[in-house]
Amino acid sequence: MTAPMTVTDTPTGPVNPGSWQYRQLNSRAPGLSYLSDALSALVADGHPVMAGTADLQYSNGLARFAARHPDRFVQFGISEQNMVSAAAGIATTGVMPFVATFASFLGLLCCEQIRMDIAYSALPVRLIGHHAGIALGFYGTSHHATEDLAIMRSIAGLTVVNPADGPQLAAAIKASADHPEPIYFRIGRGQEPNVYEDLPDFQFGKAIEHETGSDLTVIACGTMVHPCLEAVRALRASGLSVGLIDMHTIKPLDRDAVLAAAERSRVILTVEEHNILGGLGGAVAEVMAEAGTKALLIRHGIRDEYSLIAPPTHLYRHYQLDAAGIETVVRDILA
Amino acid sequence: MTAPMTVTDTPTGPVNPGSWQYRQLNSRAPGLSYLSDALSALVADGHPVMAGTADLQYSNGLARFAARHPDRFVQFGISEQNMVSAAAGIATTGVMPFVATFASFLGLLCCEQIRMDIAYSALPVRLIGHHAGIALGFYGTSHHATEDLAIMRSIAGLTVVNPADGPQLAAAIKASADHPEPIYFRIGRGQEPNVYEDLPDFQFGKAIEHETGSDLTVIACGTMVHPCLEAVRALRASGLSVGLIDMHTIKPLDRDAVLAAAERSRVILTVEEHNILGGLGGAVAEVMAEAGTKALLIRHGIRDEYSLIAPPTHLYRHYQLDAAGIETVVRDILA
Amino acid sequence: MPTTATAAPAPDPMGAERTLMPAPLTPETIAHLEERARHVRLETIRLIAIAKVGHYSSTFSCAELFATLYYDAMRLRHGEPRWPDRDRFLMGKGHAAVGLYPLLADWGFFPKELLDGYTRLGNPLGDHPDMTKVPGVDFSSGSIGHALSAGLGMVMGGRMMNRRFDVYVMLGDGEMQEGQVWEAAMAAAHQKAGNLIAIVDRNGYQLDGQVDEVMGIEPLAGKWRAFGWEVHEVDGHDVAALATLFRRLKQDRTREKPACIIARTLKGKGVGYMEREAGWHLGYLAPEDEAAAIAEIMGQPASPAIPREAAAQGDAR
Amino acid sequence: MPTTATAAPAPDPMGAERTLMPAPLTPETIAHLEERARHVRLETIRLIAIAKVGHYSSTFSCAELFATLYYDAMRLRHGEPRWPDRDRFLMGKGHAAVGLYPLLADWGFFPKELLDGYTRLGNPLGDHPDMTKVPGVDFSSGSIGHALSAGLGMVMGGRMMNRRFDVYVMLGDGEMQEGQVWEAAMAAAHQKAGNLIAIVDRNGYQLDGQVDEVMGIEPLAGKWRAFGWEVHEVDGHDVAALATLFRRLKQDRTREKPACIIARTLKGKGVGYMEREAGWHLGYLAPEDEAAAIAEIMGQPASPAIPREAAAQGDAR
Ligand SMILES: Cc1ncc(C[n+]2csc(CCOP(=O)(O)OP(=O)(O)O)c2C)c(N)n1
Ligand SMILES: Cc1ncc(C[n+]2csc(CCOP(=O)(O)OP(=O)(O)O)c2C)c(N)n1
Ligand SMILES: [Mg+2]
Ligand SMILES: [Mg+2]
Repeated sequence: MTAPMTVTDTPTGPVNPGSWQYRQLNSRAPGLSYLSDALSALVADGHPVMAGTADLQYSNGLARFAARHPDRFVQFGISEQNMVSAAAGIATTGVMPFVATFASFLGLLCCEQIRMDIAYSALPVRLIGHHAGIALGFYGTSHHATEDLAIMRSIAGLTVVNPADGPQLAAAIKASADHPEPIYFRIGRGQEPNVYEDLPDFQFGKAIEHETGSDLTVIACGTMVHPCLEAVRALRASGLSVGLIDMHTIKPLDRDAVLAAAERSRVILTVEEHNILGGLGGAVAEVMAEAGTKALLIRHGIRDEYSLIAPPTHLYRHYQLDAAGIETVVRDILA
Repeated sequence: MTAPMTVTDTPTGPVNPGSWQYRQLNSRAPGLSYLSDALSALVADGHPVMAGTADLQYSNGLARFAARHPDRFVQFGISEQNMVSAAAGIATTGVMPFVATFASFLGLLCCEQIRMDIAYSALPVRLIGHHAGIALGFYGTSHHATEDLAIMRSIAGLTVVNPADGPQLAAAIKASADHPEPIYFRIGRGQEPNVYEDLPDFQFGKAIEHETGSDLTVIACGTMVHPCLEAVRALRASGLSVGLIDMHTIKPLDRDAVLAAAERSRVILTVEEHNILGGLGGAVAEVMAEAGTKALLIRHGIRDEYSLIAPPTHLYRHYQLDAAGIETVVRDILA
Repeated sequence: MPTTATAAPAPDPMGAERTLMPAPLTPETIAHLEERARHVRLETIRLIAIAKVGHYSSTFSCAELFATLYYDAMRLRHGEPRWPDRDRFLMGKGHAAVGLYPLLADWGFFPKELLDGYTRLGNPLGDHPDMTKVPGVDFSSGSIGHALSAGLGMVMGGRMMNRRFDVYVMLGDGEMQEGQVWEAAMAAAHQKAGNLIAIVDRNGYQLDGQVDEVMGIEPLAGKWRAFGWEVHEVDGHDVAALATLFRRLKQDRTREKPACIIARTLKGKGVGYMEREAGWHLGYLAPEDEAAAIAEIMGQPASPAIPREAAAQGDAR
Repeated sequence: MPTTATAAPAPDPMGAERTLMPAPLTPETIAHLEERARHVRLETIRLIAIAKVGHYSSTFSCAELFATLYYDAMRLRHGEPRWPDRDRFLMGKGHAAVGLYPLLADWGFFPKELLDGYTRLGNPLGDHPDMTKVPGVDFSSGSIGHALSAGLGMVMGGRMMNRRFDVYVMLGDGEMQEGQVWEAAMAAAHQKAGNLIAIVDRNGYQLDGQVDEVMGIEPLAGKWRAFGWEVHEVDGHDVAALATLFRRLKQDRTREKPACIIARTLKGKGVGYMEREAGWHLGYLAPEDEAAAIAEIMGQPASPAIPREAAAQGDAR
């Protein structure tokens, strides 16, 4: 038996500061702290919170929560479906479980457990799908989640939230303490620049209007809010009347915000790190088509294909999902 | 050990013809034969077909195929995910596998395996999700599938087909021999009245127009085509100009058919045995909102809720998904 | 809350929970449990007659398990389905719920009249148990394979809330083929969930036939042991053996390993041809055949039913 | 097809498949396999330097497995990645693919130049192997737990097509926690998939730490046996032991049971601190540290790297 006898957490190897290993991810992705800190805040407020993950505590930063509240942390190993059904069982005892794993495994691999054991059973479980979209770059399709919004949205009784950044996630988690429905939180990789200051206002189902415009309104969610904000600023600076809505809650969708924007602007452009089918674009399309709005819808995102692999920033550039790309898309539309 | 020593397939018990057991399902649900017979026809034409199921060979009628081609049939037991990934492995060897189970388990429980191993891997697996929608009546939500169209539609590279009846399923299976993409077939419970004669024309992605009308066009799929046909006949007989399209292929959607109907009619009414979010209604909404059609969309189906339980026909009546209910829905819209 | 009379004495009339120090297993208790198992079978037949299709044989194989759990092993409070310290019961094989409902009604968790509307529109009682609709159902099921995970979650939640209750999870033998069961089994052992008790209804059959032929699961005890569980094998129709085992497990508060009971049963137990015909997993008995089955369950010699015209087409569709 | 020179002799220059009657395991073969394992480690370091993040330690633990499979055990044809009778190789632990790519290039399945663009936009080589993009990859992976099912499917398809090949599936020890693995294990035994060979890289660690602490999987051999498999335990860094075992399994054409090899390995094998630090599942080595690691792998005494300014921020993001 050749298994190592002593293994340590303390770096003994590389001394070059450019080198790093997995356990140092938290410091490399500052956005990762918001999840753990928001949960700790709930604990401090006396909420019966429990957190769990499936062998990804450094990727989602829950290692931080686990260190603080070892009695409230459960490690499920690589068995996501067991984790989700167990979270449902946990919730029946009056505990409010938060379980986190990559969005591809949570939203797709556990889709049926989420529907049956959580959404249908109406248990107040909070699901955290992180590294959603194409944030895992060259890890490839297995680690991409460009279907999860469509999938989670099709499930009745589930609230679906896609915060733009860490502060908004923290605010949503805080607000979730009184939210009766189970929630799917879709988040990024913790390296997104912040859009909001600490603990902004958050109301489930109430979109945030950043700018209004008559030429076009961008409706964005999640990681796309920041680049959209940059793009919209540039477009407005060049004289175009372009609005921006942060549609953090995909379900229930803020119909009023959509209809008001469609009343005001000639074009609605949805921007999401997701397939343009069935997700934010799909949800907005349903509202617009049923209301018979005059505005035209254009959906921007992953065009019903599998992403190439590359470092994430390269992919965002390639798919025009960075500020420059989004700006180009808008200019092309308005040209 | 009290396990029975001899167990037989031959009924020895009840003699009353009103009594029946599971193995007699095929004769009670005549629509069940189409699947097996269509696969046998492929075998006869020399196609390297293999069929498999997960402990449901009587529910989907594959028992019939298994009896004829025992060497081409695989029983996976109650392990749907293993079945789907194994089907992908089978397909890599040049075999064309058809695997069948309840739509709730195929489309939801195996969602991630379908995306990764089949759709992304572009392997010519055919997935048969049967008893879709609320066809399993009082078996309840676990056995209902009102999300599968939305889920399967969000997966790139997958063709999604919802045949109206056995003959159309058979025609689609026949056509699938030359179809390069993996396919998700969504079918009913084998008790639907037939809409079509034997082996009608079938083209993936090409909708079938039954009637045209200027007041309203119904776009229906799957089990809903038959009651819609009845309703439309009654509506037309009473002087209303109502059209009907059988949108058997949900993906790729026949955009031209949708746009032509939206050009022609004031209202488009989608009718599906599915959540009105993300499925047929969602797909049609995306086309209409992006094209900026003048027609108004109305979606009919399960309204983002979990169905009550009851015998299926009672549920169809309750949810206005039978001919009378659909007729009422249309009349209310046009009133 | 209406309490329509039944043959059985109402459980715990004082509404007190069961004591942890069990009374000796008297012949009266045994007779009572046997009577309750018969009650499960008879009610199953009665309710399926309403639904016009159902899982007779899956329910018959676990009738003694239901009876022993609900009238001897479990700590419950009459009329208090949500008592936080109650023992929990979950069914991986949710399709046997038709046999559970009469017991829940008996415990005063819901009015007995609800049984009469089994599977009818608006009634909460369906083929599978639904916790959002039926008081006393601790967890919903229908998708085979989730229950052990959910039961483990209850253990973990109970731990955090400082509550001590036992969690019983009844699984089908076909269910052993679902991978999630083994995820949960591994996790339960890892978590030292000593108050989690899995019961495998080893009736030898699943939907498509004999388990060993469909997808062999033996050596079953070996699998559970290799996954870190304590395993007990028992005749699942012997209420005395079952009650003794459940009592023993309940009294052992030092156990760290979760316990798996492999209950050897007959699928269809009580109705001869169901025990012998694989197809009876799902079916319907027309009234004459139903009467004969009832007679057989009541211990009367089974008189072969006389062929008759088909009963009116059922209303199961 | 360009064939840039490597230190290793090109395999099977005649393009012929391996013979089933193995040559004796000579010291030269052993030395060759060891050299190939070193090659895997060195290429892993080289490629991760391009990606700026990667799974060093997961790949180091199975370097000898890769080498023995691809240069001794498997029946392949040079330059013919789609030869229908080839042996198949699947990875449940797809995140070690960085060590596989150099071998596939060596077999002439794709131009070696592709390696230089590892993980760059437009290049087919990513952290996980992708059958739609990379010739020689028999199945895509990345979602842990699917591979054994897919491998079983290949066995079944091969049977129907009357082809006889062996299917090797390399699994992580953390992967044992995924239920689908046990579904596939049960099914493979039931199907008597004697030509299916699972290899568990028992390196003792997964992402969050020690497997035994995260979610214990022992007794692992007991689990596989209880699921109907023949189990072999072996030192996963001993190429002679590995080659002998693989040859023995290949020659045994009467086996009905699928075979599971539990390969005891060190996660990070070859670089001392990676063997000792749990965090190295994922990471990046700046150039100086990289040079020290290479030296250590080449058997040179590891000279402690001198602290330096941070290397330019990588381009992994
Ligand atoms: C995930 C899932 N797959 C398939 C089914 C359909 N199904 C219902 S009962 C059954 C057989 C169950 O056999 P077993 O577990 O042995 O239970 P028994 O009725 O014999 O006690 C199947 C396959 C289901 N309910 N859930
Ligand atoms: C289904 C799934 N869940 C989670 C992950 C993320 N993940 C990647 S590697 C890994 C740990 C793997 O550990 P092990 O199987 O022991 O492989 P090793 O690298 O140690 O060989 C995890 C959890 C994944 N790829 N797939
Ligand atoms: Mg059984
Ligand atoms: Mg490992």
